[in-house]
Amino acid sequence: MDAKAVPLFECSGINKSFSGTQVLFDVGFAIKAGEFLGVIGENGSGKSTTMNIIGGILRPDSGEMRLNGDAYVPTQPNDAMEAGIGFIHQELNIFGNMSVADNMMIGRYPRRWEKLPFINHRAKRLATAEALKRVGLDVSPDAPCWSLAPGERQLLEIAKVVSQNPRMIIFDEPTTSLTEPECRRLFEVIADLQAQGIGIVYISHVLSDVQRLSDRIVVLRDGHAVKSTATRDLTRDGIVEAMVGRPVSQLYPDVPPLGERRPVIEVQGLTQPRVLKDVSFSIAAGEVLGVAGLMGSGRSELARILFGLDPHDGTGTISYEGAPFDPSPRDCVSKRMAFLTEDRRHEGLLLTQSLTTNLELVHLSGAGSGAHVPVDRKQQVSNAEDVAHRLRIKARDLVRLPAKSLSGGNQQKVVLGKWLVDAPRLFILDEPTRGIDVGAKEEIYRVIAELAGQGLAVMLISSELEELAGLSHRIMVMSRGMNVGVFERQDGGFDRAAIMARATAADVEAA
Amino acid sequence: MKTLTQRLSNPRLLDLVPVVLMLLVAVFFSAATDSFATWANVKNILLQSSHLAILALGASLVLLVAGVDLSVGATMYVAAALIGVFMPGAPVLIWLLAGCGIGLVLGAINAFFVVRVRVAAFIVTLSMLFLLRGVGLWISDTKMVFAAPHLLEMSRASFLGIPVPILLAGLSLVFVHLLLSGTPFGRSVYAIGDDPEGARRAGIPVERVTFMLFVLCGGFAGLSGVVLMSQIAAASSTFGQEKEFMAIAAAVLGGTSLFGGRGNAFGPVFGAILMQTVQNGLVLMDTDPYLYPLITGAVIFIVVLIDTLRNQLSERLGRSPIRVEA
Amino acid sequence: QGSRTIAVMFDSLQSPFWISSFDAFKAEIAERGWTMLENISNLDDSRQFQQVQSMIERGVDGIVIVQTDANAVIPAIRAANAAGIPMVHYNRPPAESDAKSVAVQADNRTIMRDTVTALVEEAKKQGGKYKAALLIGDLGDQNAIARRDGFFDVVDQNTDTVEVVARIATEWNADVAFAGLTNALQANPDINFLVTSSDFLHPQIEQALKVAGKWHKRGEEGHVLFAGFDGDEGGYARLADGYLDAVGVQNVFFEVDLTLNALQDMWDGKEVDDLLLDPGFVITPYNFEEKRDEMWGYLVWKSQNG
Amino acid sequence: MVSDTTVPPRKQGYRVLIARLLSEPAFTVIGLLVVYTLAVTAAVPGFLGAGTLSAIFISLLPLLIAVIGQSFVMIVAGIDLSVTATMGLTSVIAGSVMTANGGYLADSALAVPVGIFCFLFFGALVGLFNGLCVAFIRMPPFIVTLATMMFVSGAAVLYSSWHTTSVSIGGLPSGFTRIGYGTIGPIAFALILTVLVVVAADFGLRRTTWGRWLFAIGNNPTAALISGVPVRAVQVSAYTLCGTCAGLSAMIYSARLETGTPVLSQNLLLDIIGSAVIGGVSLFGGRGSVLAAFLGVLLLTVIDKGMQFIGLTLFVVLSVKGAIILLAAVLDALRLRYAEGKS
Ligand SMILES: Nc1ncnc2c1ncn2[C@@H]1O[C@H](COP(=O)(O)OP(=O)(O)OP(=O)(O)O)[C@@H](O)[C@H]1O
Ligand SMILES: Nc1ncnc2c1ncn2[C@@H]1O[C@H](COP(=O)(O)OP(=O)(O)OP(=O)(O)O)[C@@H](O)[C@H]1O
Ligand SMILES: [Mg+2]
Ligand SMILES: [Mg+2]
Repeated sequence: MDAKAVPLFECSGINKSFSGTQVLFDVGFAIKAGEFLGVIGENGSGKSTTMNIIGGILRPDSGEMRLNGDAYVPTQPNDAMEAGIGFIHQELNIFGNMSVADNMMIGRYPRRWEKLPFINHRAKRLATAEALKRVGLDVSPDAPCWSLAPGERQLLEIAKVVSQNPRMIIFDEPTTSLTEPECRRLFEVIADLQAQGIGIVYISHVLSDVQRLSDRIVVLRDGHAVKSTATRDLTRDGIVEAMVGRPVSQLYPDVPPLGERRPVIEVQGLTQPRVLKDVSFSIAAGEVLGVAGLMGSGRSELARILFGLDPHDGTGTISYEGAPFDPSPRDCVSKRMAFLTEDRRHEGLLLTQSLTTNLELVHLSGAGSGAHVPVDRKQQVSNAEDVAHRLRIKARDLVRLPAKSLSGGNQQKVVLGKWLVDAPRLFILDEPTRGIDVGAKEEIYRVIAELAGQGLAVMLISSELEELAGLSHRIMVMSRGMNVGVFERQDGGFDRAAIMARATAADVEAA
Repeated sequence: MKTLTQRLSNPRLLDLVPVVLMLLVAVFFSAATDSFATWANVKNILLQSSHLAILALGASLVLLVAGVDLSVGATMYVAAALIGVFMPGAPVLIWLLAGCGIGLVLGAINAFFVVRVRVAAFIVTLSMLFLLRGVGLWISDTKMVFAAPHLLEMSRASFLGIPVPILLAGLSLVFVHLLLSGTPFGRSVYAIGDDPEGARRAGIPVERVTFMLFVLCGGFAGLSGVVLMSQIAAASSTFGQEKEFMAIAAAVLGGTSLFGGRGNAFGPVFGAILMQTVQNGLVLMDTDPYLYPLITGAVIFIVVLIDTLRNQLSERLGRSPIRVEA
Repeated sequence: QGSRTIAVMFDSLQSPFWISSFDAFKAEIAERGWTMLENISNLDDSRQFQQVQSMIERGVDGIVIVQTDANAVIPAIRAANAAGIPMVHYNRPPAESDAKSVAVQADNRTIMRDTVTALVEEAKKQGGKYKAALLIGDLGDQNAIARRDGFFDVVDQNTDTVEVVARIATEWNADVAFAGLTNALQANPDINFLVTSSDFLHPQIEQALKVAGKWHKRGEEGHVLFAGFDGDEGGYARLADGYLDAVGVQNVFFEVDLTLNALQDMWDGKEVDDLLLDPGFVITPYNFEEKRDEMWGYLVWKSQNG
Repeated sequence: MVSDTTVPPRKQGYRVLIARLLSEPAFTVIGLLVVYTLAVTAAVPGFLGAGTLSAIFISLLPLLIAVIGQSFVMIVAGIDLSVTATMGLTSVIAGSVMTANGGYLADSALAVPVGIFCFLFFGALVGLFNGLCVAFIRMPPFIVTLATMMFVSGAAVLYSSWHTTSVSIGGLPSGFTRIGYGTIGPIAFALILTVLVVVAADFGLRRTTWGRWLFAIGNNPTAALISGVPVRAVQVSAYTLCGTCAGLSAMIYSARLETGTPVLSQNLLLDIIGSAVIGGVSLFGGRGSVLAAFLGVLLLTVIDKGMQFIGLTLFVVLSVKGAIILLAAVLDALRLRYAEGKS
């Protein structure tokens, strides 16, 4: 047989159940050396589960896998790595308490002496620096990882896998915490890898990326591989329909026109040493203010200060609904401010609690609530059902299932949902659609637009310019902790090139 | 060039705070009594803290993966009682090895339940605390078990000019330090402590490493039991009681986190010495014995208070700033 | 007489004194053909009270108790009174109350006073000024408190001979005692007058004195005047070897006999005094020969050493 | 017995029932209780009598109160090692107020009310201190309360040494000691008190917003903070309540012993934490209930009582106790695994 005909990797008939519920049904696909295979599907359709099986983290109930034609049965993550399959996980594997070099080399330290288990720290640092250079990440090998920004962590993780010279690499939503320039850098790296004959499995909810880069696309729906086709034979609408099971013609809803400007929040000259400098803006009722900027431009910090999560001991004033306001999370909640955090696992969810418990929390802490107030269980369950229905949260049981059993996208909907039980007046959304499928994205966009239409003020932080442009009335650009410009919607759109230029310009100047 | 304030706000500088504290305590006692700041007394403090230092080193290994071992005190007792009853005449080296060995076995029992059966470490070691104390009483028939004369001589002897108990504590320190900072095993301990799930995904044999840590903790407890017995000549029915809390306190005083992932080999030794220094100073000053627990409690409180504030500060300073000023 | 069941309730078996007492009870009760149920409260007042209740529910015929606390034992006595079960306190009397029970006691304070007096007299005989250290027991234990007070009763009267430079809290804990004494010897290398509140600390004291180079027999240069309390086998051995100068002895066998006789008398309906005293005695090298047969530690020592 | 083949639906129902039982955390503890009780009864037939059972029940009340207090703290992912020290401190302070032997309020009508107030107040005070340190300074609870334990227990011994030449303070007024075993009508006073605590705690935990907040904080303090939960205040409340419960528990113990003593239940710490954990209160926060506390306390008390009944030697008592706690934990781990595999 011709060696070329044997695929680099191939799996077929993979079934997997979690405590009685089947989530994968006869999943199979193949990938050739140097091929870029896009894997897409709704949240919870089984993408990560499939990849976890390939990566040796989960065992399939049945099914077989072949690597270069040989049977491949990984029983632990190391087996996958040794067989040449690299895996960049959806949830990052960065240990914040260790240095960059330790994170990079853990599990395969260079030894000082052949026979003795002692680490050669010098070789470790050198190898790390080498690997970092390959992905263009400019941090010291000795830097502690807790000081890295999310994007830097993601790049570190990629550098780690790439440096192990695998034959195939699985990327599970690698761009969720990367900004444009970093994404471009990543794609260059991937192209480079492809050219070396490495197979790429790439999971993403950013369909445009997948469409642009992939050779072939596998679509998963409810645990079935419903499509596996060459990319050039697919249209965007076709992909979306295969994924969601219905056509999604218009991703972004119409932006409702703004009536009379009644500011909900006004920020004047907000300055916080080392974080923010002289930031002023206001958001009116019914307005969506997009906030654009590069990683580390201070957008999240701004949001956290507005919500009282980070200290504000600098200068500047915040006024909310006409009155000066010194924010603390509790005040914010009782004044109907809402905040969707960037980091849902660590700051958003009660992972081991039920969805109802998660969804009722804000309501129980909001205005008119106190420690002594009895909880009306029935009311809470019906509220939760309401929200779950509105956001189309896919869950078998709202009362008993813990939040951690949901897929990433559905988890995000739960975090969003808890703020919707009581109608908020100002909603700060920090990367609300990170890691969320198109179907769900469309739903979240619809909800945002709907709420804005009802007079909610929205501050939307996003690294997807597309998204900002589709939803915002105005876009504020931030750079190095400053507001470097506000763009108005004109003729139904924004000048994206100008926004990008403004966001990067200050950095270039500084450099 | 860095400005002065930048240099001063270097978080690494803050790591010296515990040392400064120790110095303050030392300066206070030196001023208060003549006999504190003597070479003999320093040796004395080190001698008295050696068993606790060894114990705390073991305890901190387990703390590093967010575990806990409450059975170390009872392990000390069982090790001391077993050897004292069944092989009192054995040579010193055998005493030490047997102490370690018994500890390792008991540690392995803990490890089995924690890792294989997956029962919370707190509850496994809590029940082992009762169980082992019972076993120790059974072995010794509740009587005092005496250390053989040659063991006592060992505790008074020196090797290369270093008293043997201090030497043993020092060797333990070197061993743990090399293990934690110099070996892949040690580095994986930190990864597990930070995020066990992530460590598993990263291909670290989480179970095996955790198992080994509990075993090692037991081994250090056994060694500590022999060292203490060699110093105080006998093991009564309360031998090692409440040492588990002392060991954890020493580890935490030295900056080991109870939530895993943070700490090093020097911390627990430092903590043990600090605690012993306070006790020593109080006796030297002939303080009213009623005040001992009050002062010890207060000192632990203050050290932890300062350590907590220091951590918060260093976290704030260490967070890489957004470069507002270009 | 029919077989009797007796509950023997100790609060701990921390020192040889208690272990020997416990063993003596076991032996003596078996001798008399009775049955013994044992309960040890581990120094926990509430648990001891529950244990007494359990024993009452079990329907024992008599209770021997070493209470942790003189006041806290009173409800237990009342409960025993209510159930008509006689109760005898071994070695420690309860606090005063309307509850009826019998106590067997060695007068700790007096015995300690006599012991320290003997030591002070020895000091005066040898002349010079003395620097004293006292190893105090657990500050939560009434016997320890009584012995401490007995010590100070004497030294406070003899300040011209003895100056107390160290009070070492031992918490009845061997390693605390060892460290404390070592530290005290560090601070005051000239300590030459030492009293321990219990003989069970002798191994630690010997070790600490050896480390400090002060372990010398009577009559040798640098001998530390040294008194113990309890009269256990360790105390006997060191007295015999010439390291100790005085030991306050409580008489275990005598007290055990007193206790069980009291129970028997109460069953027989005889009147028994509320307080049965073990006068105790002080043994010194001067009365060693005549007194040692009364010292329980000697008997234990003899049985252990052939 | 009906054979399986004739009535398959019954068998189905039976299976479901077993699965249900196994998914219930109380299952292991209750199972062990039954087995242990039968075993002791086989050795000492009198054990299963109504007298013993009611004695067990009455004797576990103060422990239960202390464990409920500890549960609050454990639910917010904390731990309070200072409870027993607090119990000793409140006991001597209240004792020094009430005692007829030279108490501050000896023979005054105010003695008992003020004494009771002292139990609650100083209990709450120590709890408050712990809570403030944990919530506001963010010190690790384990070590803060360890330091508090040392300090407070030392202070208790010192304080009582000022008031008595012996160790403890006796001569407490009968109006107070009645709390221990007195009755109101046919019902023990301590029982009424405990039931009140149990009902209030259960209502608080399961039915009020405060209860939800506790669990939320135990699960994820940051998420709770962002959701508007007054995290610090709730943490402080948990510790303060724990201290108050310790005071209350000390009150019953002291009344029963008719004594104010600094070492009151000093060896009970591991029993308190152990009961909570055995019952199913998680050490890592976010899980716990009054029922769990009760079951844990019941198991430990019955174990103790059984061994007292048989009159076993100390080392057997300790070993058996350790072994049973371990067994309970192991069975529970196996049960969980089995239940997870089945559902
Ligand atoms: N450990 C687990 N236990 C139980 N159910 C699980 C587990 N892991 C995943 N699932 C379920 O399996 C299904 C597939 O999840 P998976 O994480 O593979 O989805 P996904 O396609 O990666 O979604 P997303 O795009 O949100 O990451 C979901 O319904 C999820 O709830
Ligand atoms: N280039 C950088 N230099 C220094 N620190 C940075 C840098 N980028 C990010 N950080 C740190 O990482 C964290 C993330 O920054 P922040 O979240 O405010 O940025 P952002 O504009 O919201 O971008 P994003 O949310 O996309 O990461 C901050 O704590 C910041 O201190
Ligand atoms: Mg996924
Ligand atoms: Mg951000």
